[in-house]
Amino acid sequence: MKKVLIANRGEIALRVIRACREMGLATVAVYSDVDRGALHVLHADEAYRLGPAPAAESYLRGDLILEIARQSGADAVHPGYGFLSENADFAEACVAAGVTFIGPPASAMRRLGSKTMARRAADEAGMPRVPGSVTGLESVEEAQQVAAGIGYPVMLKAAAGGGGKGMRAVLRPEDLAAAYVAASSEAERSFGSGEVYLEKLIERPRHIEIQLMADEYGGCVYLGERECSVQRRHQKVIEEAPSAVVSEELRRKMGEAAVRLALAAGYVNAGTVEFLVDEEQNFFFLEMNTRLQVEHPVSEMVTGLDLVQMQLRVAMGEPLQVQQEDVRLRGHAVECRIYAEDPENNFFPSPGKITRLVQPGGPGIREDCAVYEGWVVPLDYDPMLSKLIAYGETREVAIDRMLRALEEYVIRGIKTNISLFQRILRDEDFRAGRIDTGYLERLLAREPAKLEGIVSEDKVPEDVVAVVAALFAASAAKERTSIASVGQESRWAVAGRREGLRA
Amino acid sequence: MKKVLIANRGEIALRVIRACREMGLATVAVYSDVDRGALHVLHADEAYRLGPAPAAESYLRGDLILEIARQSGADAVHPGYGFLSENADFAEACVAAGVTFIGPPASAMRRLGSKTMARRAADEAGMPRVPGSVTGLESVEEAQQVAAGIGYPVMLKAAAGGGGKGMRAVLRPEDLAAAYVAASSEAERSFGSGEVYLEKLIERPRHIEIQLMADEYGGCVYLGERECSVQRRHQKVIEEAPSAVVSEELRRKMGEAAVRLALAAGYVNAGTVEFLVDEEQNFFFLEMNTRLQVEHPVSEMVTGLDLVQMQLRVAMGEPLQVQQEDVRLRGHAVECRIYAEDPENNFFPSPGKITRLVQPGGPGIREDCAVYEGWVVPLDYDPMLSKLIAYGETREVAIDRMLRALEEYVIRGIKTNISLFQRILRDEDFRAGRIDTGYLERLLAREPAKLEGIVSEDKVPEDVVAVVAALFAASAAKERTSIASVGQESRWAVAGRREGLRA
Amino acid sequence: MILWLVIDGKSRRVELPASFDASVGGTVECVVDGRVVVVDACVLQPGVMSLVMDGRQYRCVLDGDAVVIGGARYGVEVEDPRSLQGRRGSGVGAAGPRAVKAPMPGRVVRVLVVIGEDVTEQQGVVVIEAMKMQNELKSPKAGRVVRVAVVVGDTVGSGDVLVVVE
Amino acid sequence: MILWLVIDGKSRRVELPASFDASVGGTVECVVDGRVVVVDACVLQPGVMSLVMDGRQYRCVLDGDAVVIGGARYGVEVEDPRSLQGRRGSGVGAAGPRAVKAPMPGRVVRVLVVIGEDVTEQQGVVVIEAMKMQNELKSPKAGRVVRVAVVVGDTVGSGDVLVVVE
Repeated sequence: MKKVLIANRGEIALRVIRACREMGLATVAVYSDVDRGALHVLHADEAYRLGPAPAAESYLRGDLILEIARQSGADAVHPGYGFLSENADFAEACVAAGVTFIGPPASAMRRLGSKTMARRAADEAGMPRVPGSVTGLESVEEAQQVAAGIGYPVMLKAAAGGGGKGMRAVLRPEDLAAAYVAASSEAERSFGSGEVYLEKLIERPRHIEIQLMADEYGGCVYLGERECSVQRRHQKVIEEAPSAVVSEELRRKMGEAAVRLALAAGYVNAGTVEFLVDEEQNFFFLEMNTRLQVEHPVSEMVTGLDLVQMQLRVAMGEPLQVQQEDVRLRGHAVECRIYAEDPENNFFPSPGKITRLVQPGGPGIREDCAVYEGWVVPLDYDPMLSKLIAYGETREVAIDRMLRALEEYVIRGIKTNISLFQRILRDEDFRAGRIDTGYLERLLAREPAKLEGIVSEDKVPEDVVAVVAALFAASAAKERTSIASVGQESRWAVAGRREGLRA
Repeated sequence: MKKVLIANRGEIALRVIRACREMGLATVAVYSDVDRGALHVLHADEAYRLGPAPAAESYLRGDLILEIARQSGADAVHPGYGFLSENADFAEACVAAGVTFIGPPASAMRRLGSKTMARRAADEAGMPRVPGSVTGLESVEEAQQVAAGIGYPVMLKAAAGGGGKGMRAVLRPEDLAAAYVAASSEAERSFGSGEVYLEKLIERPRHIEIQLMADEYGGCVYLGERECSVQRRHQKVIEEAPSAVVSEELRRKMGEAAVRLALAAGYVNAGTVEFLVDEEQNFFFLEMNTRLQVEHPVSEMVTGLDLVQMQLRVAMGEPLQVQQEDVRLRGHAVECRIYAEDPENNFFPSPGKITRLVQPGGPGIREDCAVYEGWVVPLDYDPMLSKLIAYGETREVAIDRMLRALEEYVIRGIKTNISLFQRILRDEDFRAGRIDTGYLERLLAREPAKLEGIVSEDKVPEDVVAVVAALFAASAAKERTSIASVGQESRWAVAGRREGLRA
Repeated sequence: MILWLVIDGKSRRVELPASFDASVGGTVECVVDGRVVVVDACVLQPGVMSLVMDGRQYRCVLDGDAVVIGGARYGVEVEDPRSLQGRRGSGVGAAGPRAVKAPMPGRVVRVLVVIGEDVTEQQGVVVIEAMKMQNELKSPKAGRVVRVAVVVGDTVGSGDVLVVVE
Repeated sequence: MILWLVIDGKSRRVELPASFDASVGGTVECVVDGRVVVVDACVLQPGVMSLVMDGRQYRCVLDGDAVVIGGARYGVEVEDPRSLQGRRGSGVGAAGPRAVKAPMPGRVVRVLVVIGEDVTEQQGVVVIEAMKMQNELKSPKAGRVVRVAVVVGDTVGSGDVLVVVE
């Protein structure tokens, strides 16, 4: 392997490019029209245009990507996460084109990609899973039968699903028929397959997942767990490693079960087995993600390993250099997904130009960021700007360090969810580890949200606020040449200048 | 302890402020006139002016600092490194003023601060040291006697010394008399004391030091070693942990010897015992630094501990929460001291305005930085802009990661020594760990220095360079409004505009 | 220079010395609602300032129509007396025409109504998408669509008018 | 626009289309020493550019009188034919007056000579200090000091004349 094409964008593309550079591998970036000035392009050795902004015309064009790999002489493709990363056909097409796909073989991806197939694989591997069906439901009647067997409440889920689509919680038998039709048609619309299955609804579950790494020779290690229970609309918001509630014993049990599943499916490279854990610390197989995940850095911080470098070495055909007993967890890491969205206005997306960017730093802080001052965040892709990761000796140190870093962070020109993190990280329940997948929605539903998390201990005197506002307004008025560069402040500037005439 | 005054500036002041913030302690910054806009001021809860730029009128004014502590209600002072950090009188004055000095007691500082006294303390603690005198030499005759006893070559050193001043290597007996006079008078000029002693010259020694942390209750742990053999003019340039040559056994021996010395001297808080290690892995006590050191982050990376938070807790009277057996080293860390100096022009200092700053990030990178785009680096203090630290599973990974980060780093407007690090980190001897305190001077003496380290593998085609230069020049010419902001480029802009008239 | 500001709903009057260059900073005596306040302001970058008052240090960042001080955000309006008049008169009742505006920047993925169509209150009229989030915008009232300002594929900014219902 | 450049000692002629705005970037056909070269330039920030040529991507940063491309630094001069004349004539022999200039910015800590004093070659004349580094500057020739341009405590910039020896 000499040259790697990174079939992705944003922070993960830059993450992979950095790993390649550190290992002496040449890199090829691809970009859509709105990403010509993106950081992943700036850091690559070569760069090629894919097409217009929409992903379907650019980052999802496997055919174009393989053509660019051929043209540039890239002998491997890293898919990152999202886009083509879980597309078995693309993985197959890579192999057919003589290009290494840095990820699992297409066969393992297919076997574990469908949720119903994965549930059967979990049964074969002797892994506990949520009770329910392991094949698609043929009819409402079958659904009623299965539900009666396991008992209400139950959850309907799309077999091909993800991101919360095609999912319905059903609390009473009389609601099942309508929910079945709704979930199935939503699944059909979203994934092109109406197949749904049914499982018992776990109450107040924690989302805990095991990171795996497997080589081509049957070597497979688990690299501890991550807890991702802080979710909004089934999307992870904060991740941490280790979990506040997983004992050494539980970790070993979950880890060994995950390894069994991977080995049974012929899995190779990085993968994650997701579990639900109930209040009695029972764990249930949820699904397997057959790719690198967004939240992999927290595992890197506590294991001291570099998962992307490991992925590259496995894809080169090297055996794992780490045995299970070499994996030693140390300290605690927390990750915040910094998004361009407005937590004070329905979490509406906030694409646009970043007019000021001051990033945090110092001890225990890592940032995987793909934006810069002057960058225009496109409206065509997911709103992630950056991943901020804090490490500390204990969970408390990591949380307080993250709060310190968030306070240092300045992103201007667009809205971000930084204040949401400040709220969560200061919340007593979060700090005590009392979280489950419904935690964040409950927190957000709580009343006077605004001040609770955002204001620091000391209130700023009103006069200070007034003087600061006046100085900024006066500055905008005087610095006529800088109006263009401060963008949004122009309204102030205009008003300030008018005042200036009277002063 | 509620409020900490940080009696320092630059990255270490910011480092301490961050630790205080993470622990919920209020912070008081002090600043000289040229530092009003410095980052350590921006991140503090309170800030007070000390005086004009020269250190003697600002950061060395212990009286003013204690007055500010009183006025602001600060109940502790962190001295950082340099300035007042090793001033026993200041430590004593703090105690007298009822303010906690975050560092060792004045008595321990005095006992270990003079090199001759420290050498006697080392003898008492049964610690190997370089053969030679343990008291100041009274005369040339005494020097000749001692030198004859231990054998040439020998080294003359100032008892109160530091930074290479008052030091002379003497290879032959006939040179001793002149060297004695020179060293003694240089020591008198630099430190106000002409006391010199003499020790055997260790050939090709490595500089390896042990980090200690001691509490008030006789608890003392060693936190592994750091190797700082890459030096220029007796100043450390690159530090790393662990050393490439220290075995588990040697680490234990050096660590235990260092702990004995600290306990014997009644030492409390963070300290470092410096050793020379010869080619046969014999180690010799060199001196003890009774403060936090510049290079402490590499120890933090490999131990997972936060030394400043530990310092604060010890100063609060808490016992150490870490026992020796809890200290587990993992991975490798390298630190580069990014200086405002020009490696291509005699390492002349390069103060001035930073017109563009692009900092590296991503996995394994930590930066302790106290500058920003627009900051004017003052000419009054040491030239350190930032400490860049890279962590990796192995020494090789850490080095390659540092190279990647240095490539990402852009500092414009002033000169920096980034290219020097690229040269060292690509040098075969450094990569193989074949370093000693003379290594860097030998590397710098080697011929066509310029290209060896700086150019990446692929040569940039000449046409690309020409086009890039033309585009920047044309851009400067067209963007008349931005001329002011690009500063140094004005010459280009003027020339470009003239050309523009003809085009 | 005299500035009239509205900060989190409260009106303030701040007077700065005419000779003071706020883009550079320095020690300055201001008059806030008649009280004299002495501060030391230091501008680090445009829009980033360190303010010291009575020893307390505040890190201040300008963010659009707000200032962020020590992590807390304060909405600020610079009042222009001449514009107040207009603002007061701009309230419209349910009776007049009502516009459906984009609540976020985005791309129009569906237009669900045509000109002349009758719509009910809360009926979806346009779907816009940004960053993989779709948003169905609804009519604020029952009435007739008198204007459709966008077509599928258009990029719209926050606040742009999409449809007008009368 | 035609630019004459000297890059690491070698003269180059680059022609850019008059309509091309280099501060914005885009795909552009340039003529370099008579050869047509097509590049795609993207300006990220003033002085920071991504250039793609034949698929190769170059991260380019303007740094004073140099450009840094992929870690390598290239000294660049923009030639102005009118100024060349002057430059050729500016060489001075050991016979004329010679200036001692500051090799770095700093503060004058000692002035070791007075006007009218005779000095030898390599005799120290001024000591300047910056960032804790002291530098004794020496006379380039034997002669008489005809000018002392600084006093102790002065701040000087790199290249400033300190003393002139004739």
